[in-house]
Amino acid sequence: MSDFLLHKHEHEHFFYNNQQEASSAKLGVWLFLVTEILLFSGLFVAYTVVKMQFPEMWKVASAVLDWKMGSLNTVVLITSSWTVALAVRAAQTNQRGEKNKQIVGLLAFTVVCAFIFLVVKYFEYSHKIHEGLLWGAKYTFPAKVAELKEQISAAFGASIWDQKNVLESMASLAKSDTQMHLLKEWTEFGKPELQALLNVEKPHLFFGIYFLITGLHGIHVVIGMSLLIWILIYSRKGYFYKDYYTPVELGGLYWHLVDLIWIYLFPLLYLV
Amino acid sequence: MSHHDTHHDSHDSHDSHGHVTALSVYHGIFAALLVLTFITVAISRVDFGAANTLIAMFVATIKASLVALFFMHLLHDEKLNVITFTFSLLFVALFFLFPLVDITSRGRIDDLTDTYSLEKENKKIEAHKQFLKDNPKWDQANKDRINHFMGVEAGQK
Amino acid sequence: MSDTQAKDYHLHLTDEPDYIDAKPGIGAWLSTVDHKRLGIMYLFAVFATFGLGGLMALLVRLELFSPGATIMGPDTYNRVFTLHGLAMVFLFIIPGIPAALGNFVLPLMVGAKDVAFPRLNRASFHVYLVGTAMALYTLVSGGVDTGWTFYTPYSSQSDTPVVMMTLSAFVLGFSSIFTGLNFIVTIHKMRAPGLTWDRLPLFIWALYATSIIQVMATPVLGITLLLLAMEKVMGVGIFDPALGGDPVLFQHFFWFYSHPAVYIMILPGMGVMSELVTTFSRKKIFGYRAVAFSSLAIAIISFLVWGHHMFVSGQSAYAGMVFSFLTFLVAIPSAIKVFNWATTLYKGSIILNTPMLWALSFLILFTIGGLTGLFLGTLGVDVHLHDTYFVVAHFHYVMMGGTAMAFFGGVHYWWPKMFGRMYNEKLAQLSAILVFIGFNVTFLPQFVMGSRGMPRRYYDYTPESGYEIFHKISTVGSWILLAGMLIMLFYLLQSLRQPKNQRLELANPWEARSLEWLTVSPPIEHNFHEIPTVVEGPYEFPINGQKSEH
Amino acid sequence: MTSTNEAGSFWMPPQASTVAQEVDSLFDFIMDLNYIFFFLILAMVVVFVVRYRRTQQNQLATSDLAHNTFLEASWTFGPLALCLVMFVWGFKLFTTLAVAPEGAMVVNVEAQKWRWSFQYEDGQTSDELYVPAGIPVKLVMRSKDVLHSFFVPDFRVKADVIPNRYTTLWFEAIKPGVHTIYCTEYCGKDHSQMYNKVHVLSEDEFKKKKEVGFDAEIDPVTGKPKAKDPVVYGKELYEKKGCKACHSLEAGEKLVGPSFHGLFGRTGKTVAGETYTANEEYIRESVMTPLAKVVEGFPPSMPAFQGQINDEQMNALIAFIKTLK
Repeated sequence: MSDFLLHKHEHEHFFYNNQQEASSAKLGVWLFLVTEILLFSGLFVAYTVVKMQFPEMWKVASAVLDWKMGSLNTVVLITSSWTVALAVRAAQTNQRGEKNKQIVGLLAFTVVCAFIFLVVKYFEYSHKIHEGLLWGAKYTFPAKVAELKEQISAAFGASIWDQKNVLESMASLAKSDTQMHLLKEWTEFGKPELQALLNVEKPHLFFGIYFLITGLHGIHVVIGMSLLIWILIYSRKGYFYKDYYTPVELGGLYWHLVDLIWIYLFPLLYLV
Repeated sequence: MSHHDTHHDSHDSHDSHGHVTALSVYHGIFAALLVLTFITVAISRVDFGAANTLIAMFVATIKASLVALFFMHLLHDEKLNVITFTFSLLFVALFFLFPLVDITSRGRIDDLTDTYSLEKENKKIEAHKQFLKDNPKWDQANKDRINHFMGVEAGQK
Repeated sequence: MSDTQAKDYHLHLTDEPDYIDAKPGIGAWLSTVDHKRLGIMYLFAVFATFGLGGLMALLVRLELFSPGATIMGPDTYNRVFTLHGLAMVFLFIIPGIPAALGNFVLPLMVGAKDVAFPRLNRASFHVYLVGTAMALYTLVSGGVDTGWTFYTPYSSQSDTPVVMMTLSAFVLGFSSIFTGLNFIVTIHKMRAPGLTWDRLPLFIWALYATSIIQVMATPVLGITLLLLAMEKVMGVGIFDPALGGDPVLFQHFFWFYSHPAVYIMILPGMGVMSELVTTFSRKKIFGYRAVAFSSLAIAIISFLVWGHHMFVSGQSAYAGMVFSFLTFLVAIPSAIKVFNWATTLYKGSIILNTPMLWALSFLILFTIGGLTGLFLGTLGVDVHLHDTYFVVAHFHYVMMGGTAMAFFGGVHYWWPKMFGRMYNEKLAQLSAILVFIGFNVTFLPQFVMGSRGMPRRYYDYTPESGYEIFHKISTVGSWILLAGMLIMLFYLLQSLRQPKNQRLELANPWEARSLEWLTVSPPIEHNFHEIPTVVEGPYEFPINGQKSEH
Repeated sequence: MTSTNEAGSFWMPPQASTVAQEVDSLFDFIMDLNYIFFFLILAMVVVFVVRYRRTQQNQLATSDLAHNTFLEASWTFGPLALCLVMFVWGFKLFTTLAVAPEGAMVVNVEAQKWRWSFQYEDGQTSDELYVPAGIPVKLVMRSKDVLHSFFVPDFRVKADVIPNRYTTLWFEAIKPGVHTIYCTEYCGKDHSQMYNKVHVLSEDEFKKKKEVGFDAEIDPVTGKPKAKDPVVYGKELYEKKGCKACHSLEAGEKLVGPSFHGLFGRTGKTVAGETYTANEEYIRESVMTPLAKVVEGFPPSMPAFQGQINDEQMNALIAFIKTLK
């Protein structure tokens, strides 16, 4: 009789044994992962086609993304993938529930990583939204720049644009709050990589695809999180041990897939 | 495949199911993934032109395979799961292949026939350019629609 | 040996209630995880949607009876033919055989107590209901006018509830994926002892191939429809030329699913066909492996040919060439099957009852459908025939002449197994013959007017065009079809109102030899008292003369 | 349907272009294969069913034949070979259809809901297509809104017409006559009304027609262009030029744009806030450059007709609108 919490697992009546049940469940989940892969492949094809049709635009637009944030998120996801793998192993080797705590701990850490990932994404998104770097009709960046330029001309005098280094001269002149505000805005909007967007065709297509892919991936992160939390709750009650850890294993598989997709997304969007 | 007994599957799974990977392996893979991530970022700072994407994809694929083989246990898993996974990649490949064949070879029917010549290609392009010059209004309707859509007033570009 | 197997079910007869009586009450049915009950509910659902799609078809035919406005205006007409397509494709044919008949017989055929994931199976049905509800909602809220293909940019400009409809199809896709996933796992993991791959009934092989397509292709439909919805809601513009997008890319996305999807529709029909032909000629199938593997071959090749829907769409001539070539390859496995079925009849003991009549009409109509496909796979000729009534006739011969005939054949074949009741044979044969005649009268003329240039999806045609006579004949044919269908509806309902038959008599009315007949009819809740052990193939009928060894 | 002499075959419409012949011979080849294989299968079914039909109870099959390598091989590789023939033949034909001969006469085709308009090398436009017989004609096609597809059954040619891209097809009409043009890519409400005519004229007929203008009606007596009653002509344009797609003639009925009924002389506000009076000048401007004055409550979705409507036509339209009170 174990001194830890442990629930013995009974296989469903229509299976011969735990064995058959477990391996069926696993095949089922692998087939599900296959559907996920094909779901994303659609967006990757769209990515490739648009990139081929507007290579110049693509260079310029993708330069706007912040590769530091991308790398950070990559590291975060890889770490979470590692910890979840360890969690599965802990469940595999959980004899009498003595490893329940370890499983819970590792899963909790994974969930935290997932959360960090989302926070970073939130910051990236909010920048894009502020700068109007969005899809289709919502791509208001040019309008925003034009408006900002007018305000600056009004506040600093049109001559400001003739200066060699606009920002410096603005900084030297800036006094009133509005001027300070405009200075802050222009340091963001005036970035060369952003300004470059004004000279290329249809950059909204890039941001459309960026938001579609990362958005869909983000949704999967959220789903994975909730899945892991659910498993976490049950492992606290000691449901998973060496003879029955299917849910942990399958939850892990799903999470690894989320990681797998990001491994491709990161270089495709941020680096090349 | 055909002489293959039901319980074969479950036997097969038996070995796999029990299999426990050593901790050191997990840690090793984790380290490797971090290193590879660093490498991709580092390489991307250098410009290899067209090769950029290929290199990045190559590294990404190594990382992906590490995750799939070790973290997802495919290395010791039932053959069937491995097949299922690889199968999906095959179909993804098909999905890429055909649209790209189309996109990359559009409007080049002529070189399927002996009548193809570079001059003719250029002439055609010139003709279309000329045509557009002669008929500025030809594009107007569409431009207007886009401008309206993009929230830009008609006229100003 | 075979005889003991045939007798087994006598031993299993008990007073244990069958799956219908086991748990009474609507609630019990809606919340059931029993594959048999889910199959039955699917069966009634697809009958209903077939009725809906059929009604739309009748309206279309009636409108085209004579030139000018006959019963409706162009806007209504466009919505009606769109709904006809959507209902028939997504609500009837795709779930038709796999989800209704497959759900019921697959676990029985492999000697399992249920599918691998019964709850997922229930989810599949509930999701199907949700998707259907959404589709009906779009119907009452004015209907969609894009055609079932949702081609951009028309669909992204149309002000009809396209988003709701695409989401509905998206949801239905999930139901289809769940079923396919369930079947693959069940076939791999839950076969009865001794039921090796080369002893699997060919219906199972067909369902296996179908499931592969469902799992591999449906997600792409999902993403396509999502992108389309995004196109409308957010104006992303990947498919909208006005925003630099590429409408032809949408067609690639759409057909990557929708071409394999036509094999999701026909493969299970081919499976049913193999069961019927063998059972009712009391004979082993000719070339078991050829038929089994041709199903797999079709499943794979079906992913390589979608571009033949796009020969004149502005896709590159290279792509056209490749796709045309691969299209001809996919024709071969189907041809093999047809020849095998025909040869199976040779020296059989052929029983011409209702299921066999359906099977034979399948054989003839599918042959016509398949052969006329050759015109459309041939680049030079397709240019002329593309988007004409010739295409319409072709795919109706395959989809309705093929799948629907097999579906009805299967329904009549497994009806006693499902309900323990037999239908009125005379009426049944009458309806089968009427449908066969009506079908040909409806669709043969469409070949002619098509090759003469009548474009499809036309609300109207001019009297001078000379198409009127063909439209008239075709419309009359649709009425004959209707008559046949109504008769079927009548005698099937009538048979349900009879008291349940002595279960023993009907356990195996056709003396078929696959596992589903080794239990009582209707089966008990857990299918078998003890899982049978399989010792031979599914078509080992006793023969007159000595057995040849293989 | 057509005024050429050949009535066409049972299956096919008349052959009015040089390629029609070739297309039909391949069509007939495949049709013959169809007959052969269909009747082969039919014969097998009928013969076996009649011959081996069960006559008394519990009659058993007399063979469990399940293999015959020769048969299976022949019905695998036989059809395969035939398929390859069809593929190669079909592809050769396809290249012929796709590549216009050197020096073909180019006509620009523009499709929009729900009409075709044609522009010739001399810049002149017409509502129906006029081509000379015996000279290859290459159509460079372009759509203004959604997908359309240009189809002339008698010529056996078809190609989709796509926005923001050119697609082309070519044909060489054999002899003078009139043939129907269909739109075969579903494009909405009047998809089925989007048919048009291609007039094949002898070479000098074509030259003459070109001089007087393709759209001008010739007075049979004087042989000179007829002067048209502007109101009638205006109504004709209202239908031909596609105005009717968005502008109703019923009082107050709003399709996309305003109804023409009682339009003339109306006053109102534009989105820019300025007031307008619907006089001749205003109507002209709204047709030529619609986005200059967009009226409140209406989408700025009207295409610009600058360069597609000449003064005479403009006047006719205005005259027509004036009558709608």
